[in-house]
Amino acid sequence: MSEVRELPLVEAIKEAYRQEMERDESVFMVGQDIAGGIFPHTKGLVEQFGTDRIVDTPLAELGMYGTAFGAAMEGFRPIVDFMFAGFFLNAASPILAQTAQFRFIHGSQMSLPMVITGACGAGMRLGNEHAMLVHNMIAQVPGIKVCMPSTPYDAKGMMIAAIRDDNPVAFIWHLGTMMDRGPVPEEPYVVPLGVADVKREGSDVTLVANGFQYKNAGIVADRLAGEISVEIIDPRSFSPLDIDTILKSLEKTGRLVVVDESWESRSTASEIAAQVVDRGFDLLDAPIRRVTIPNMPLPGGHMEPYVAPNPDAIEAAVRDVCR
Amino acid sequence: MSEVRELPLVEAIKEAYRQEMERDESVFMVGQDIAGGIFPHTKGLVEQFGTDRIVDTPLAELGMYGTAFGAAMEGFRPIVDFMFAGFFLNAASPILAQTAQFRFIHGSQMSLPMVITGACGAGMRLGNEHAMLVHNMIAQVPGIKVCMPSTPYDAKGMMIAAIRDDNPVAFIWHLGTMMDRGPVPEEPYVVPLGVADVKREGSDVTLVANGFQYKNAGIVADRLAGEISVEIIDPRSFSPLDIDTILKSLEKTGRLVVVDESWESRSTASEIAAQVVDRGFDLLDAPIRRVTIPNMPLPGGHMEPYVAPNPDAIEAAVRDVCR
Amino acid sequence: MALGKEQMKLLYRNLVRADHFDKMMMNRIMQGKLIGFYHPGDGAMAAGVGASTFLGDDDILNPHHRAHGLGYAAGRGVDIGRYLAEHTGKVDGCCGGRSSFHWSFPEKKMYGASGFIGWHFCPVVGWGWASKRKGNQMVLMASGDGSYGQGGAHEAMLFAMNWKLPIVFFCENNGMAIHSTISDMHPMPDISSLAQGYGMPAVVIDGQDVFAVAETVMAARKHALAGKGPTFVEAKTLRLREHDVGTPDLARAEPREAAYLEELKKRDPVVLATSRVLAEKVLTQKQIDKIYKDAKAEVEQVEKFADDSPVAQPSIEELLAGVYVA
Amino acid sequence: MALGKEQMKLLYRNLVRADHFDKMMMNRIMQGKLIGFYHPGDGAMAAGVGASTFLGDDDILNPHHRAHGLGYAAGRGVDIGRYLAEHTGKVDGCCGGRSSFHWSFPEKKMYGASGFIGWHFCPVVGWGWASKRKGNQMVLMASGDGSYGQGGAHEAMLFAMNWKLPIVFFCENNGMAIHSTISDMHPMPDISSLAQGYGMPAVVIDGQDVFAVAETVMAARKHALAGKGPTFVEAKTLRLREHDVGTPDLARAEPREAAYLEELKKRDPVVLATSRVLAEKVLTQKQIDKIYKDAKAEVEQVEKFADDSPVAQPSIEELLAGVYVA
Ligand SMILES: Cc1ncc(C[n+]2csc(CCOP(=O)(O)OP(=O)(O)O)c2C)c(N)n1
Ligand SMILES: Cc1ncc(C[n+]2csc(CCOP(=O)(O)OP(=O)(O)O)c2C)c(N)n1
Ligand SMILES: [Mg+2]
Ligand SMILES: [Mg+2]
Repeated sequence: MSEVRELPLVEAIKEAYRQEMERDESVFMVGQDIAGGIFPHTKGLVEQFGTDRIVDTPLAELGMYGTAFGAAMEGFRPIVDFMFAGFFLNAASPILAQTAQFRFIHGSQMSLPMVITGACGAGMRLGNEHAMLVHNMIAQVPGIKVCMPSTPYDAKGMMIAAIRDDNPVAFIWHLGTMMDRGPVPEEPYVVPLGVADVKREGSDVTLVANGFQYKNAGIVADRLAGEISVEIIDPRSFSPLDIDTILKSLEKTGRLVVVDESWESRSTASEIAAQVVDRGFDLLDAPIRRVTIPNMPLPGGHMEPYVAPNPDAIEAAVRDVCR
Repeated sequence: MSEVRELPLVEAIKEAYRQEMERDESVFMVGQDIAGGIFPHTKGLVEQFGTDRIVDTPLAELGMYGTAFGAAMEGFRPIVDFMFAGFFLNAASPILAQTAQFRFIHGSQMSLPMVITGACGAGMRLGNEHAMLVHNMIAQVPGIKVCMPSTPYDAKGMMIAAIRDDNPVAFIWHLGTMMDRGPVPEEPYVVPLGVADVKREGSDVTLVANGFQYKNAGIVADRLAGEISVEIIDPRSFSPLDIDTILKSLEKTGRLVVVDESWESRSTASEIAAQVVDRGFDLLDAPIRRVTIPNMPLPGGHMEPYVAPNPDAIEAAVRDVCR
Repeated sequence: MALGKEQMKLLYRNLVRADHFDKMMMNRIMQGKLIGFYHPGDGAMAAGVGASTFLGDDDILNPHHRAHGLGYAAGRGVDIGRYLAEHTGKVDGCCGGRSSFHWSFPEKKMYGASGFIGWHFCPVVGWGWASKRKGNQMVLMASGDGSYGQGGAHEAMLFAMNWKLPIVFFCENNGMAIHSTISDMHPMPDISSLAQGYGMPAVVIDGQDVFAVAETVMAARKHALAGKGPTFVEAKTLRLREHDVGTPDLARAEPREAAYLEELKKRDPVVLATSRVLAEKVLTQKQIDKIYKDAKAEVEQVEKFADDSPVAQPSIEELLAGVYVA
Repeated sequence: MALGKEQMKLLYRNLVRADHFDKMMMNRIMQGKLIGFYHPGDGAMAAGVGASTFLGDDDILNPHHRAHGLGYAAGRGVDIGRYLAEHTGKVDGCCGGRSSFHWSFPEKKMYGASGFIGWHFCPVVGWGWASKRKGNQMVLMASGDGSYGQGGAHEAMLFAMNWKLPIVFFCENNGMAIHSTISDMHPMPDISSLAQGYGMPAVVIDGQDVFAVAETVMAARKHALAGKGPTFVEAKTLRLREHDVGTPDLARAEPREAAYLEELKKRDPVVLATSRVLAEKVLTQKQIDKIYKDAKAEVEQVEKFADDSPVAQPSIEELLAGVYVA
């Protein structure tokens, strides 16, 4: 095997944009200040693709989203960047009501091939609005696929999958992983959406985590090595959710902890727990613990580190189910 | 005990409006066409309270919601009516981001006493947008209380509780219960938010349901009478969720079915299942079944009756956990 | 842009057809033979017909919600049988019977509908953007006076003017939004005053005059296709009946006055158009009678088609398979 | 409304103070002594000071996000120590250290902030509605040119004009929104052209002239309190530096030109105000020196207060108790 280049996650995303825009004329990006760039993921693209395909809009999320939504009906394949993922709320109505149901309600005649993206995650100490992971808000509503990568490899492959998908796909990425480096093949490749990944094998407990929390899960697995054998599953997609991979792991471990950087209420952690107790009741040897943001807006200041999921909280939950 | 008047649920809500507006000058209503009235719940109020307190707005949900949101900071107690609850999505950003976090993020100095309301529910055969129960979208986000009544008695008492609450409260009501009649005391009274109600005692299985689905639960309990003894719990509030009452019931029954007229994904049904498997693992004798709308936009036409939760689906789930 | 005789004939025919379709829907909803609701277009069918009849095949057409877009459907040559079958939940409905009123004919570039009034101000930006990129098509964006309350209307007009998108904002101003009167809801006499904020050209016309509407929209279309950007066309029209059939007809909380409604009836667009085609000898009375006969026959055929079509009740599995593209 | 000498002195003092506060924040963010980000107001502090200094105590004041509202905070007499303590996550912060930049002083009727630009167009309607009901107060709604892209701006202006609400829409037009230039984002030379759509009176003024700003806003306030409705005040200003400290200073994708920025510097509002107060003998150089000395001392005291305050790290339980009113 030839040696594989390492790239930061944010550059892996950019490479996906670049290669897909080279491959397919109908792909374009729309957002605010993406030509200049806010995060590095769009920097420099305008030089190659021009302002016809790297489209900056006024400060108006409905119009910005609409550029993508309408163009997708006309045969384009837009990527719409909300800068901070939470800003999607300014276009929540066309996203959660119109986009999600558009195909289905109109008799499944049309498709809306588009990617909805934005950065998020605790770490900037600015509080809820900038940190919000919006995956659960979108995954609640059927009709839009939702995913978040944990590694640069997955970031590139999932973004390419998202761009090529004929469905609307919300692809969020965590600022706490932005500069994480990892091997990324140069040629285009696809990491299929809706497929979880067993990122670390183990036999005592199944630990589900992704994005920045995937790193925290790894820290905990290291800490517990020799004592408790932790299997780490990265769901990668939230919708569709690959519950089979989790159930399979539970056949071995019988114990489950789910980390979700979101409020506990109606989270992916809750959804996984509900599906497992429905379909895998007999596999369970212990309660399922969820490690999430408690039901409060994430505060900024010096409170982020202990309010958001963190290694100590994850470790406590793992120990708890393994008692 | 003196005989108690019967009222349709929608009139019970109106009586709550009327009595609270008589009691407290700071209470007012804002919405679209509420002076003329879309559903009967506001009809006639403008004659008594005038256009200063029954405020019709242009067709613009941000401005309409803003009338309430801003007035609440200035010492008023607004009730903002979205007509169909799903239209709240046009103001999702100020509701889910700003309203929900306003108190907390600003140091818990202020309160936002306001009621967010709207009608919803399958039955009109118009599809997703008009039928959507939005309780799970709002209850996902901490900072807003969320509830829905199942009976006229609860409707009046919970609306009065919502108006008097110093927090933002989303009070949705199901069109399929609009004309349901039941006893409603004339004097003002409060049904506390966040408290579930054991509406029917039973010993074999705990069936959680509310709104229109509470009626379906009753149909199923009747059907199964003599065979399976069904305990029906009406959660009444979705946030805060009274899980203790459900756990207590499970001590007796060991079996749980949750009906939720919403998509399965990240629903109240999922959240209850997750909390129960976390806190009541040892109480469970069987998997927890969720009866919801499958993960698709609710279609209109002739498909509503079998796609939305219905007695047959509920009965099947109950039988299934009681096998 | 003066209309030729053949154009006037076509407009007249489409107006009569649209009027018949609207009456068919009113009858059916009252007979319980329609799903959900119907928002009658009675007395106000000229605007949609005039705006849509001469669009190009590649133009994108977003119909107004009133009369569930029937004026536009008639002008566009949509299959009204499949339209009605959709409104009755039948397998031959244009959306397989699952949409109720959310009808759509993507092959006609009428992409769909929504129960959220003003929703279209979002995709219209992309429709306009794509049309500009393609170069030979434009967008006719129809909606009511009420819809211009929505914030999205501002964003759409801003983007359209900023990027000089080929869009005609076509507003059917009937002075009402459910029970609200426009004078209570908008501070200026014309909705199109909003266009001034963006320097967008605006025209106010009589929406009861199907010929005037067609002429104005075609001029605005030419302007758009020439790369000169959007135009706001405000067609003043009226609402003869209640907002949706069976609900009270109020202005705020009071019933609208019968005398006032009688006044409105004098502006019936079919009557106006008939006098004109007769006066200008575009059509003879005999030809007009034939047009009426044909329209009646078309309604009968449409109803038979829809009524004969089986009720659509696909399985949950079939439905689930329609949520995502596989 | 001509300003008296005492009013000019106060404006001048507040301008110097605000300018010192802004520089303090820039220094601190560069030294890593501030949480998160800081959007410098350098060269553009006059607008906020001018707009806020003479408001009534009951007026509601929504500050612009730039300079994190410091011009408005200075004009309003907000405790800058608690402001800074909030920006550094300390227990004496005005929000208990949990808000970062979302500062709020409800007792000063500055209700709060949001990271969603344009969010305030929603509550402003209610602030205006409540102010009208109460009768003796108005709303100063400050924000940037960029924020007027938001659909909510339309709804707010529509409601305000429709209901004749006592609101001043105060727009600090610095011609930029992050890397976007206003000429790319707005089709008209002035943002306030939008007001025409509603028939709302609009004024364009030099936002570098603290005295002109104060005069104009006070006139608009009087208009509002007289029940005559909203006014749009557009204060033309500038941005000397990058959008937020430490990020590149671009126009679209290109660095802004140094020569252009040098030109902008000539319009420094403190320099302009100083010449005027000296020329009109409102203040002597000695008095000005004293004002500078006081401002410097205030900054030192503010920093000491914030730095001495302990880091805020309440328990999860304490935090949870703050989500809802019990
Ligand atoms: C977002 C949203 N808000 C409110 C409604 C309720 N509603 C349906 S039609 C209508 C009035 C529309 O008025 P206009 O746009 O003038 O069209 P008209 O009915 O007068 O033809 C309203 C308020 C809705 N369907 N969607
Ligand atoms: C809803 C939303 N969209 C985008 C942003 C990112 N953003 C932060 S400041 C800003 C520019 C604001 O421009 P303007 O209102 O003119 O104020 P200025 O910064 O020029 O003073 C943008 C786009 C945001 N914070 N919120
Ligand atoms: Mg209308
Ligand atoms: Mg600006």
